[in-house]
Amino acid sequence: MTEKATIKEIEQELIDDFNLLDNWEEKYEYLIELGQDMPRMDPTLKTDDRLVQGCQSSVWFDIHCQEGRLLFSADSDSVVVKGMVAVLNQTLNGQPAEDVLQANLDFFETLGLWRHISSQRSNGLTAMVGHLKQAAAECLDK
Amino acid sequence: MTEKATIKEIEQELIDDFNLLDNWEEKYEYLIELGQDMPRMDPTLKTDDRLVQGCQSSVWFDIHCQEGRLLFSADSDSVVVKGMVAVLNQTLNGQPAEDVLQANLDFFETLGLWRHISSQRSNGLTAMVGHLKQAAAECLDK
Amino acid sequence: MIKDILTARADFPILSQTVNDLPLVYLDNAATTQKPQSVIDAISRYYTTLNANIHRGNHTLAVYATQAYEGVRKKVAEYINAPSTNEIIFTRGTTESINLVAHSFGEAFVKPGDEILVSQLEHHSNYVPWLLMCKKRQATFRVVPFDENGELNLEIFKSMLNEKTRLVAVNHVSNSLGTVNPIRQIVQIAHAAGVPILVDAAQSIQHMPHNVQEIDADFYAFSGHKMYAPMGTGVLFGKETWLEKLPPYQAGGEMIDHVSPEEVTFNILPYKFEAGTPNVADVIGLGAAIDYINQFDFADLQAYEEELLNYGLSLLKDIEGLNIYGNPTHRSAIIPFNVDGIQHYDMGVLLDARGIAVRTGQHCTQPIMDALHISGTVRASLALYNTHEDLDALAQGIRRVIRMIRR
Amino acid sequence: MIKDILTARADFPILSQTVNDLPLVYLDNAATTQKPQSVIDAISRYYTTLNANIHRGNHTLAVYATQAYEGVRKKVAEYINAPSTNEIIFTRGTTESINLVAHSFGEAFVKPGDEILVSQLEHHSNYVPWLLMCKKRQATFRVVPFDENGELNLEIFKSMLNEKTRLVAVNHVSNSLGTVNPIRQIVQIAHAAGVPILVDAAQSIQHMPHNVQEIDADFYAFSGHKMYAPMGTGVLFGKETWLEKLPPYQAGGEMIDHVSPEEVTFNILPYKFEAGTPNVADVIGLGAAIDYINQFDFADLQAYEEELLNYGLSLLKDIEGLNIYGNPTHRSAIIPFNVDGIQHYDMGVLLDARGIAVRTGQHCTQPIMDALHISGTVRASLALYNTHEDLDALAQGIRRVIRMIRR
Ligand SMILES: Cc1ncc(COP(=O)(O)O)c(C=O)c1O
Ligand SMILES: Cc1ncc(COP(=O)(O)O)c(C=O)c1O
Repeated sequence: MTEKATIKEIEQELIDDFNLLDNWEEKYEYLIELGQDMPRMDPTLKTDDRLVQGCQSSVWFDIHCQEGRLLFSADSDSVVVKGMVAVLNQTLNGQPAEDVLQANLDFFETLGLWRHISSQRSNGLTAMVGHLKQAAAECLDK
Repeated sequence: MTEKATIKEIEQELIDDFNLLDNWEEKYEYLIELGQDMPRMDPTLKTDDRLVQGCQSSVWFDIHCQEGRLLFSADSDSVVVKGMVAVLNQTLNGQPAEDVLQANLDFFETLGLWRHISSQRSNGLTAMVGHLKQAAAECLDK
Repeated sequence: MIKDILTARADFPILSQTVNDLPLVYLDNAATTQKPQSVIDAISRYYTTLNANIHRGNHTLAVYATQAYEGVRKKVAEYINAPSTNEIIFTRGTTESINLVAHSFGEAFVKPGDEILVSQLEHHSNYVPWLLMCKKRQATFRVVPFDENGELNLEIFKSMLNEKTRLVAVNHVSNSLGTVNPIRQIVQIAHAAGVPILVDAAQSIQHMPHNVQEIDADFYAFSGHKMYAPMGTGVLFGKETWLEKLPPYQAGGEMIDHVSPEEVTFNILPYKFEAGTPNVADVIGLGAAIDYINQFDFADLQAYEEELLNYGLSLLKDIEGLNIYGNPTHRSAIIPFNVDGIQHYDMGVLLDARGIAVRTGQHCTQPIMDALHISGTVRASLALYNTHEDLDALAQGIRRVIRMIRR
Repeated sequence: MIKDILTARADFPILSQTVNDLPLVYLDNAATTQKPQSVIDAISRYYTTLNANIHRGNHTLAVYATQAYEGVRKKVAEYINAPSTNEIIFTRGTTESINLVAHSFGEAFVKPGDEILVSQLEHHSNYVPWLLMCKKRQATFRVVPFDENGELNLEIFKSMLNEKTRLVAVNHVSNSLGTVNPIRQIVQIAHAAGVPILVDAAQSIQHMPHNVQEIDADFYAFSGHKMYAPMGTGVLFGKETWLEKLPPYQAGGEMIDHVSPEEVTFNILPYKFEAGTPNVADVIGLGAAIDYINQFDFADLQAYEEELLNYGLSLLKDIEGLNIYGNPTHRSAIIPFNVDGIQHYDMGVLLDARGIAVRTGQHCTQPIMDALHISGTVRASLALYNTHEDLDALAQGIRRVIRMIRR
């Protein structure tokens, strides 16, 4: 396994990137780009059992556990949510399950942008992060 | 029948009397006095069928119709209500049923004092006046 | 003096807010309207000078607060031309008004095998209470479909009425499509079949004059918060003859006349249906909102809003790939749309990044979404303070979002 | 920093009002409390900067308003030490909270022949809903009597519990006599018999710290307007295990998950029990009221109110012919009395002429009045902003009224 940056380090990079952008619209634009640049999910994996419950838009996660690390691919029919998925992909994909479990991800607050998704009842970000943390817990249990 | 003052005339007298008083407390005091000075109701007349519905305190009215005029005696276990009854007695007792029916009694508003009773749901003054007006209507129907 | 509608905007302090450092463009009025300063002040003034629990008190504050509260009942009765204040029940909102009728009407009149008719255009609040009541009472829940224009088919409606139909529930204006239903005609059809009708006026009460005697429906439900009044207020109008026949809904407080362990008797109308301490402050705010609306000429207001709606519709129709849902003969204040290949959710979030507030999703009308085979719409909805500029901003915003996503 | 209780009075703008040209002496706090400026401001600020319909919206105002609303849920949970925000349901008030449980608990768990136990000390709002539910379900409604001190007899209570008892409903503090019931003990007795219990905390929530985990009752109901918060707010706390088992009450709006003409599924807790547009503004006001109370040390506050109560009791006991009702071991904030030969109604009206606001009558507790064989009482009730001066004015006023009537 290559030397991966820690979750905190990647978070900081993302915060720095977003801080360069002048207004909300540019931030969203950048977020959408991140989503569009993310590796594609194998379309055959977009099955109902991989849908994350409680999201206003459809989000699919295919998650594996390998040598104590969480590996996943994901996609969404919403470009905004897909951008968020891309951020989760950058920060959490390939990280030790334990770190994923412990990550408090409050940098989402710092980005601000995310309030739309995170505050929604059992929705969006909260649901996705919850989903990933649960997988991380199961990964550790094995 | 003696020449009785009209309802309007008596109302004006009462307004003048009350206006002489400095504050609310004195007005109430005077009101209570009016009640205490009112001719007593025959206690045997205080039966349930003479109770006026919808008053917080008990009020009895014994009403007769004589030569087209309304005659009544009344009492209450509340000194405040009894004062009001006394005012009704002064203004309406012995008046032509037609006049009673037409009386709008808005001088009660002028006295101000009455708001406590008049504003209560189907209560106090409204109930008593309603009761008297109904008797007046029945008196006319005969 | 009649107030000029173009001066309205300045009366709503929130409209001068910025969102995301951009001026707020508020186009989510079907969800809730903003409040004029006079309504906000009425609440503050109440708590600063008048606050008391009402009806049973005989101290000065209680008496004045009672008078103010009952004064609003009169104001509401006048606003909708109800024959009597006994027919005006204060509730928390449309949803509660409808639940009250579903509960009490159901208890009194619905037996196994009976039928309740609702329309496919209903908000969940005028759909699910009837559905659940039908399940509970083994009655049949039947739905009158809408057609490709988003209109109810009155012939089908007529054919679905029969001797088992106990009640019809239908909205005046659909919160999702904006369809204005021909409510007088619908009431007449129901009444011709001897069936009482409840009208959900949540989306019409603020946009058109209401005359319940002319429309002649048996029950009307609406919310204060959608007519510039505070949250926590709503009205149920019911014909006195019906309300007299319905058993009470909630119990406790002023609605009770006499209690013993064996027996309860209830207060007269309208108190019979108002359990617990009423929301006096917000009801007084509702009174202030009605005063506010009454400053305008309703014909002016309707003309203004109609012109605004048509302006918005024409701007949006010019955008390539944008589909507006429904094509009713009369539409009120609501523009539901989607843009090809763009999730309604994305459109909402990205418009918000420009300070434009719209709503996205199902709008509590899943039966409509299912019928249209869509997961949701973007909905822009208007109020009397909206302007051409708001709609220009919307159209520009949509175009920008399309470019953002499509490039 | 802990706030000094003696500074509280200045925070309530209405208390500097005059009534009948005399300074207002507000002693009707058990009916409703006055509101501090911070609560009034919270409502205005909400409507001026934040107002939106919540939960389903994803524009900025809707998101922030949702956060503010859900933030208050958290605040309420902390205030009563509830384990989870899922256990906090916002209602209109105590009456609605109790009606909700009576309806949904009844539907799920009460069969013919079952028994419901309430106390004779209850407010109609915690009496009539159970009585009606019992009538509807052919269950038996049983009443635990109070003794000559105005206290519940726990031995009788214990003896009335049996295998048919489905639920106990009792208040923490009687609004009519001020009796503080030994609520932990009562809960333990009910639980020992395997019976769940609802506690009406309408008259305790503002006067003593609340720890629902310690008291361990299954349901708690209280009103915002009696705890310095706006009208139109209330809370139902229910243990999650119970709330999960209860069917929903009202239907419509956010409480719905999925609808078809055949089937409805409901949202998760706490939303399952919150139908229709919530009263966001007033809930935010409730949050401000909790913030207000939290500025004080609860032990200080209790000590202050207790001293005040005892001062008032001793002043009134000195008045000849004045009888105070009940003599409970613990009394809270409430002084119920009559003066020989003087109608409670007259006393109320004539005290009001001196600017003193008390309540007279049955206080929605007819079972108590019937047991005491009286038609009503005069009730003076305290809040944290009352002072010795208020009670001096009351005692002086009573003496004056006695002279006025008796001479
Ligand atoms: C047509 C219609 N009916 C009912 C409702 C429910 O109103 P409320 O949430 O105020 O109870 C709404 C608003 O959401 C509506 O638009
Ligand atoms: C003990 C008690 N229970 C219930 C209630 C009813 O509360 P609300 O009217 O706020 O619903 C009250 C207040 O009147 C009360 O004092």
